Amino acid sequence: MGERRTIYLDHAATTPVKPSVADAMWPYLNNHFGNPSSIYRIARESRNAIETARAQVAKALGAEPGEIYFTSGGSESDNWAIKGIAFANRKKGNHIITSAIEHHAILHTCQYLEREGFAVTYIPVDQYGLIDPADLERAITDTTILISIMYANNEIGTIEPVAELGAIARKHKIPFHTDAVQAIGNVPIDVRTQNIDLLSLSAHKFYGPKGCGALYIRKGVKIDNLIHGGGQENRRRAGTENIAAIVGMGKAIELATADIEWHNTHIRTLRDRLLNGILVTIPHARLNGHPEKRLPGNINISFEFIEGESMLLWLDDEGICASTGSACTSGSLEPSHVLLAIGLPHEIAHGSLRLTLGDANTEADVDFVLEVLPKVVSRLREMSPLYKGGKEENSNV
Amino acid sequence: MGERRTIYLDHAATTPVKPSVADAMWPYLNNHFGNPSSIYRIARESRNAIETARAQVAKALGAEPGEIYFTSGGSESDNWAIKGIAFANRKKGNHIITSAIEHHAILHTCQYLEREGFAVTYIPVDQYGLIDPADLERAITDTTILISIMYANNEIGTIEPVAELGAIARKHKIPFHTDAVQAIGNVPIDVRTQNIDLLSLSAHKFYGPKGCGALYIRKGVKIDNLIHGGGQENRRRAGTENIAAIVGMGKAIELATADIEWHNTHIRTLRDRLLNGILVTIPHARLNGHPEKRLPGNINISFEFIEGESMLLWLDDEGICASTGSACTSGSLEPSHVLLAIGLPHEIAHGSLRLTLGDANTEADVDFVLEVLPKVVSRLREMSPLYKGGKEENSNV
Amino acid sequence: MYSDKVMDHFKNPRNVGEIENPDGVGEVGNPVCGDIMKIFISVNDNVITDAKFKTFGCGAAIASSSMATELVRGKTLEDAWEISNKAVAEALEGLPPIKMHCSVLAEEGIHKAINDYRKKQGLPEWEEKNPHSHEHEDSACEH
Amino acid sequence: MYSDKVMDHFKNPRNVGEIENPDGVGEVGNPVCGDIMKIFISVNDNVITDAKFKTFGCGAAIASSSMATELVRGKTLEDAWEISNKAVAEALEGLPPIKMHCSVLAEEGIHKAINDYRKKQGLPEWEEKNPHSHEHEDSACEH
Ligand SMILES: Cc1ncc(COP(=O)(O)O)c(C=O)c1O
Ligand SMILES: Cc1ncc(COP(=O)(O)O)c(C=O)c1O
Repeated sequence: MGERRTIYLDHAATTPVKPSVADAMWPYLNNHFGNPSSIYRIARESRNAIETARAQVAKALGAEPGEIYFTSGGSESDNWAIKGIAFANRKKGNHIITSAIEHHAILHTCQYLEREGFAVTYIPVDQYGLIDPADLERAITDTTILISIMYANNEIGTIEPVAELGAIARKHKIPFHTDAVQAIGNVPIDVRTQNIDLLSLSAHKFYGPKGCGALYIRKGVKIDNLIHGGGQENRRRAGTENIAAIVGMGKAIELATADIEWHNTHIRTLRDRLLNGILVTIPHARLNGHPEKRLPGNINISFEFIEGESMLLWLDDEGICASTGSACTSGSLEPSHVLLAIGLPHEIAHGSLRLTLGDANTEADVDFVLEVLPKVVSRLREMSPLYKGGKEENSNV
Repeated sequence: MGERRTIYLDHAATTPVKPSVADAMWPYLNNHFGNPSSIYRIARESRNAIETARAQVAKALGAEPGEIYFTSGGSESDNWAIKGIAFANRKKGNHIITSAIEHHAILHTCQYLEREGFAVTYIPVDQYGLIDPADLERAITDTTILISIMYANNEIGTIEPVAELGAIARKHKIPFHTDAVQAIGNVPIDVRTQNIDLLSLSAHKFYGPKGCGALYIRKGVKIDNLIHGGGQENRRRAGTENIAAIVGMGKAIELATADIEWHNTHIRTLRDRLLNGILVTIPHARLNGHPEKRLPGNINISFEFIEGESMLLWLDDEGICASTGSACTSGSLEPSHVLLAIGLPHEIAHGSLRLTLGDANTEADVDFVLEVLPKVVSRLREMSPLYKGGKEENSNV
Repeated sequence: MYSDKVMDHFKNPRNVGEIENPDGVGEVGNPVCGDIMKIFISVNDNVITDAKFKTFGCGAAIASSSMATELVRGKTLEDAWEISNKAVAEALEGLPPIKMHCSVLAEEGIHKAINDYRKKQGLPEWEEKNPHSHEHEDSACEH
Repeated sequence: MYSDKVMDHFKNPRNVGEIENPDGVGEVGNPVCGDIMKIFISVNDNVITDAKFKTFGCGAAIASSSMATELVRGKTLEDAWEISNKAVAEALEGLPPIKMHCSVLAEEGIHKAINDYRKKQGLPEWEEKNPHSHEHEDSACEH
């Protein structure tokens, strides 16, 4: 134990910037710096770079360039979508529908709105993390002004029936937002055919830079601004544009959506090798999330009798980067709200491990994890007072 | 006319990233990418890089690292400060005091709050753009919950008596915010001695990257979040951190505040040479802003009988990058609210030019502008129906 | 932001200046809004034989004045009257939406100059077909 | 995030395991909160001659158990009782604030084991001086 290689298996937390993306960004850090709102030549160059990126993002989503607004990331996009729609439509109603397994950028924003007098329905999910469209339909009332359901879950990887949910929202003429931060590049997205009115993106989840995202807002959707000020982004999002990052995001989304097929096949093959290897060699392990309707790179697995953080520390010691729950909350002591929502008891939720594969992972990475992980789990089990050496075969703790 | 060199005189709009800053950022784009919220080694590296930058920003302001929160830029910082304080203190009162010459990130946010039921007093300024502290004191009521006055104006460069204003706010126990986006690096700032409770920064105004800013929040100040979600920034600003940009901002603020003396002397000397040259060679020109209490690099000058944009186009043709009004609003047809606030008639405000010098400008740049600008002005005056060849010497249009 | 044609007419404006004893003069715009156009015409036999302008305004205002004076030269008053702001903008290979009001000003300047001529001749003034001036002046000067 | 000392006690925990016929056992924590510690002690002549643990929990919980069992070994029951959670944390060269409750659990585990021994001996149980357990368990398990 202890050799110094890094096996990165936390692509759901963030991804490395692709070299060609970093190279595309560099000139805008090092050289071209004009403020795109100005009128001289070097400013027009910046403006053109931004508009090229906007077209690239639009194309990846089947949207118009004029419907893409750049933001500082997925959290800002989610906050803007939820608060912007809520406040702009307050006179129509105060009811928002979302799911129990959204990212905190959605959930905490909804909780904030509850304190501001909005009513929020959190639709439950089944044991696989799936939303039942019938539940959505039932939750709709006369005062519903927004439906927000994530495209794919960041923890357990479950892919929701977004097109169906969008169709229901459309039928009731309610704006439909989806947090597609984890989905882009893994699932083909088309905002027109899937009836999506608003969609959040974050560049660093698809090999682009951190600190840059986008919100797609279908033409005609009524929404308040989140950040007021200058006239940037067609007067909808103030702030001098982060040109380098926007250029990087454009390039990254083009690359990520160009080869979804290849990417999926490659990643899924590796993922299944890793997953099957784990399930075969480690007893008392269960996969969380849907067996098929899941992101190609995602594994989320619970190991009974042990706790997640201590697994991560051992894996880190071996150079393996993994996560338990979502990265944002790993500082927290509460078990993941997503794992609780799919019905895991707290103590099992505490023992969950998320491994998310990416483009650069190899079979050798997988084999190394399969060598290390069983040792880590059994080592921790041996010191666990809950573990009786396999004699609790049928226990459910 | 027409040679291809670029003389950048729009440093108030944005600045180039210093090569050493870009170099400091590059590893975090190209290599170190761990999500700082995770627990493995490469994530801890990111976390350390962020905390180093936080300490650098804190030091530049005389603050504690724990009082610095990274944002996506000056506009977000301003929005957060204003809305965050307003909503968190709504029960105490609904009155906000600001000035008539704030950046739109403040003004449009205040206008938004007026629609939400807050009352805003916009303190006027004198002919130089200065706030009278007595006006502030008079504006304070029992329901005042926030005072926000900018440190230095982005258009006319006037530096406000912030320490005095802060002392008044402190005396009345009202949180005092200042938008120091234009001031940092030009004016020594110390949030303790100047009684500043909140302060906005934007990295791209001091040779750092675009898309990154900070809000200083004095310990104990009650403020709501603007972007809800994950636990980043001590649970106050959600979103995966823009590590590369944060590292760049830390480095840039260190450089910008290390040599304020040198910077000021160098820039002011060049600025005065340019300003005097203009005033000597071009009639019907007047300086806007305060003659002494102004940013060292700022010139804002009105040329009667002509309009600003046509000047910019001619200057651009010569490779000179300049601005009229603030960059954010150059797409707008309204004359600058700042120039109107200092009492300029509309038609004079329309004919204003802002030249803002930076570290890399040279005497040769100044001399070239002094060669070009008089020709541009007289050319445009010759085609202006308002200009009668100097015969209107005493007119005030 | 501007087409090459606009930049050409901005940098090399045609027909700048005043006509000494003009047959018609039209002044439009408002210094408060940041643009004034003054159009001068000479008329001979119902034909505009010369047109000149002086303009205080942005790049688009100068280019529009230049193009409008070009377009009316040699035209009968009737034909000149028919030149719309759209024709001016199209001849300039387009204007940014926010600058369309400049072409409107040019159209109105020509109309005013023609009516000034007609008034001097004792003829009734022609009426604007699309009195869009106010709407556009508002958007030009949105305070 | 963790000190070298914590990592050392996490990676090479001292005294893992169970004592076959322990003189005292203390179990604290709650699987729902993500940590359980079980402390076993052997007592001879009022001195703790052996201490072992089994722990389900995070790195800090394991390191705290390891350090606590180290600290009590060879101590009289009175001295062992006086070992506070702060002493455990200090011996570990500090714990992140969010993990301080792990050292509290360790202190409580020792106390429970000692009282278990006293009970078995027919002696009155000692009282916790700072019954911080609940407050801390709450923050450990904030749902
Ligand atoms: C005084 C002032 N405040 C705020 C801002 C907004 O900063 P940013 O464009 O980085 O959001 C600017 C710059 O445009 C400014 O000059
Ligand atoms: C589903 C989902 N939504 C939103 C976010 C927030 O994105 P960011 O951290 O870029 O603000 C994340 C990532 O953390 C995510 O996985």
